[in-house]
Amino acid sequence: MEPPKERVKFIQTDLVLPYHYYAGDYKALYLRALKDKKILGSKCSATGKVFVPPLMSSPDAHAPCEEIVELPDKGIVTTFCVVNVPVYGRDIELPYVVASVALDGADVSIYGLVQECKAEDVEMGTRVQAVWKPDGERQGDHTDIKYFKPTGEPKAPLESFIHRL
Amino acid sequence: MSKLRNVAIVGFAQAPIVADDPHRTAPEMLYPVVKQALKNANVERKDIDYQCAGSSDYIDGRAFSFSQVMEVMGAWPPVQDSHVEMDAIWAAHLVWVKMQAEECDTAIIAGFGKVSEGSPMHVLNLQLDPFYHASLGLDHVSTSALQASAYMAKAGVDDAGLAEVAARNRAAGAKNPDTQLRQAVSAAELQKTPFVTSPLREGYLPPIGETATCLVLAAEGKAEKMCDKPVWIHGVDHRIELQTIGARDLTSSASTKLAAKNAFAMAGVKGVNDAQVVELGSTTPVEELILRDALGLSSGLGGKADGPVVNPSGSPLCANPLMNTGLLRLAEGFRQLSGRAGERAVSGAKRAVVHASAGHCLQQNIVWVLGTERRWA
Amino acid sequence: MKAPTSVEPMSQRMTVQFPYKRSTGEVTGRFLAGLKEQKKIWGRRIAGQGVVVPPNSYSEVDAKSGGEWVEVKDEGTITAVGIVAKPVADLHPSDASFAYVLVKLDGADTSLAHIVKDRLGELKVGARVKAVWAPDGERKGTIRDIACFQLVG
Amino acid sequence: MSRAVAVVGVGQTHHASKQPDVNCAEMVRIAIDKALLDAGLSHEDIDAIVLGKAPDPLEGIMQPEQYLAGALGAHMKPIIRVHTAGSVGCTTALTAATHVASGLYGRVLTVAFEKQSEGNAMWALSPNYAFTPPMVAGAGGFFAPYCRAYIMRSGAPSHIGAVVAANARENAGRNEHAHLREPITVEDVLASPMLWDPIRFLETCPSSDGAIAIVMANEELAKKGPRKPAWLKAGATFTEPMYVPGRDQVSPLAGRTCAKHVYAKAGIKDPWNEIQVAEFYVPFSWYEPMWLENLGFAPLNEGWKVVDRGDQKFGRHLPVNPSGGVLNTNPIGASGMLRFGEAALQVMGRAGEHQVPGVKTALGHAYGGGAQYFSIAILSTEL
Repeated sequence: MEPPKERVKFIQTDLVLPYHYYAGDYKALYLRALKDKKILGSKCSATGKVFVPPLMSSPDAHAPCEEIVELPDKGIVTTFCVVNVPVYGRDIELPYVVASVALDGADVSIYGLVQECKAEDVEMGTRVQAVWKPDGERQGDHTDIKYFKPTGEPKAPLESFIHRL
Repeated sequence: MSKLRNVAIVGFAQAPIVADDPHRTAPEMLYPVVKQALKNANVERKDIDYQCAGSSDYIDGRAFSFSQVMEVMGAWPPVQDSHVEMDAIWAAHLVWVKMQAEECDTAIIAGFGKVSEGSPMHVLNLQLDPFYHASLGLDHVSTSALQASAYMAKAGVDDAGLAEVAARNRAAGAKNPDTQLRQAVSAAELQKTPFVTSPLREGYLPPIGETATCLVLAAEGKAEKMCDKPVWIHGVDHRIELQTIGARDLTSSASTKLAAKNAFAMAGVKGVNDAQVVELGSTTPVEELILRDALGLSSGLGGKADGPVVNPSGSPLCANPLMNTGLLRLAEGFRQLSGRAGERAVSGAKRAVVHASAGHCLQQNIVWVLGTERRWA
Repeated sequence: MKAPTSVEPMSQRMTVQFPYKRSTGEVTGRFLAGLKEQKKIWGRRIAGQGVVVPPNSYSEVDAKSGGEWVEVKDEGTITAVGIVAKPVADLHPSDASFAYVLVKLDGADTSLAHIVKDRLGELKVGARVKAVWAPDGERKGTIRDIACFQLVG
Repeated sequence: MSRAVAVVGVGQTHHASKQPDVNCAEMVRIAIDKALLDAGLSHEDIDAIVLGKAPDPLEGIMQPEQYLAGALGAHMKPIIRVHTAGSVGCTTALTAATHVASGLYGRVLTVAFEKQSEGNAMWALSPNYAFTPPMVAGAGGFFAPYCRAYIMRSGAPSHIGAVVAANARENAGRNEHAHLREPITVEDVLASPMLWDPIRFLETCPSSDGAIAIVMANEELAKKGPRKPAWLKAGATFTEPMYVPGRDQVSPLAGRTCAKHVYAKAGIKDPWNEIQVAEFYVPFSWYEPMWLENLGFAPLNEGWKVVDRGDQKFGRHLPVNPSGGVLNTNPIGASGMLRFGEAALQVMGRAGEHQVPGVKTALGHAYGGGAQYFSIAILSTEL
């Protein structure tokens, strides 16, 4: 005798894992400041380079970043991607632009959506400014900056940002 | 054993082991630790040839968790690097192998795990075979309890025996400023704590805790310049067993026995009694008893303390920061042999045997022999 | 501004939820079909390991393939037992206190992990237990097609 | 490297979007059985095992070396598990090589796999992390901006990506193990949907289930084997952090440093003329010209010219990815080891229909993370 020839082909498992994440002090400070329309970075004690969101230490100099600085909400699109693929849990009309934005005075870029323009109007070097959620609606989290929009200023020259994508 | 390269532990640092650190992320916990370990080893980051970390994505609750810590390890300009999805003591072993292959002379080993952010019960269930064991909801406490019951039935050890082992470790932990539970508790008190999964009581299990650790290893020629008392690796081996807990003899640890036999042969020692200190990665009293047996130590039950001092750190029963627990055992060996063990120092310690474990019911085991003198002339 | 030393912690709870559809393969798939269709427990006789329950398509001892099907009894002896005092949500298979057991089924050389829900106080190594099957129509082809084990007598 | 290391056996599964007939353990065992057979060895001959794969959430099994210990033949042996993002497969192979080079282990089995069809890679790899804006949109969304920057700074014409994709598919047609083998034309690629501009659908790697196993041995044992081994001349892994001011994400310094390091160890001065075949990790077609530059096969900003001339095609000066590469077969954790293994097969003269004639030296390469983790191996016919 033997077990049935026709096997059970699959088992279905649904993993449910509870997590409770901490932002850490640097990130908490950064996120809470967004509520006041402030973008904070941290400055490396060895090189003076500015990281946004603020890092506790600089990856290049391996030195502490002991000073918090405020950055303007304007910058340059250093590079970008036009997304035509729907992503689970994200309801933005396709296509949309996700850009690396180098804020003025920052030495690394942040991610942001670029809207209020056609995707084909976004270029490497386009100057953009943050569009914030209105007063009273900002919660102190990433969604406080809704997206970036072009400022209409002249495009930044490639050599000014090609090494801070 | 043919001649190997003399490699030493020359520095170590750790973050305080706490139930949770709400102020810092894993890389933020690690940054000062890496800096301190380098300082302790009198070395600049640029003089380190290689780095290797040990951590787990599931512990941290994010895929590629290890890549976050590249930001804090001083990896610029780019460095030679690797990562094992294991307790960092296996990263230390990989580095030691790398040194034997003469691929590096100095290295830092980092361990981290934001244990408080997840639920170890849920997470460690995922280590088990998905068809027959994980789907029953088995967690690490329950599998340890199964092992404990089998051992107690076979060896005739009772609840009081477990309490005695746990109390001994808690008393040792009280003298260790770097562990998490630092209060001695009597066996009688521990026996009053409630069962989590019987026969294991709350008092017989480690607390949930987290830390970050960094160990510095160096080969002969460089090690002496980095540490006043380098602690030399005399022998090491690790072995895994099949996983299915119902298909193994849970009451003994064959893989520890084999790893110890090989490590002892490499070290040129007869057995565990050639050491003055033994540090075990036991997360339950029963694991300690099984490991004692596997290494050839007496049970120590009934207050009979002969042979080497076992678990002067207080063992993982006083702190079990996952992914670091093993590396902390190696650190204890280093601290004991290099005069850095403070109040809990075992006097005259010249040789230590260090053990660490991974998986359910001691599935995977590593055994090290450390000494104050170079092993190979 | 100086860098933060200790600000009000910011935290977020999140449940990470992923579905997996796992292929069983020939041996595990037929073992599970045996539970579901036949209410029978099948082991594999493997050189060097005896009759292994639950079975794999390989020996965990020496990695060799092969073996032959052997039916074992749905009754056996407890080789290990742990009683979970307070079950954990989204993990454990019972809301009330229950026991995990390893059972060496009659005819098998290894022990099967499973659960017992009743008479927890009487459980001990050496006690005899028998499988309680999930009712017809409710067996889905998983190890939980054996609903639990219960003490014999 | 202190002691010589040889590849003495290679085995891989067929790769497909789903392997529903086998479970994870059995899929891995297919590759292992083939590798052992290839080496004329059995499990008893293996001293240690090194396992690699990408994140555990892909299969929902934590530290799977524990579950798989028995299936891998690891019972009572040493095993370790490497995880270095996309580079992991190649790094795992090099870790096994280190074990042999140490003199501690005579023969080491190394294995890499992914069975991503059991979960959902898109979910597992781009979850919503707390306190972080959601990751762009999978790996394609992450790397597309760097491809755009490459095009901008090199002045590469827009058809280059499509040429790479069509050529890779033609190559995959000669590889019986490849996942995607149906021929496609440059026109097909250009007509395929733009997913993450500038990356089109047919310029994107698939999701595959698959595994590869390799047996390595020391010199003495390798020479006893039934076949001519492939000797590992050099191998290294280099990594860099993500947030380095001025970091060049298009041609990362870690990749350049790693290449320089292994060429120096292997005594290679002119990779373009001294290496006869290369297997790069190209998950999106633009990375082929990018890596040609990063690895020193072409001057900066001129990698695309190699593609435009067709010098990287099968039968030409330096065939790149004659196996069809990651663009046509991508079991994530195994993809890097496939590059290593394919390079070894080319050196052994046993790559079958996609064998490049007269290979003496071959390069295997993988990268991962945010183009941060690099792993390169040089294999040779000569000890």
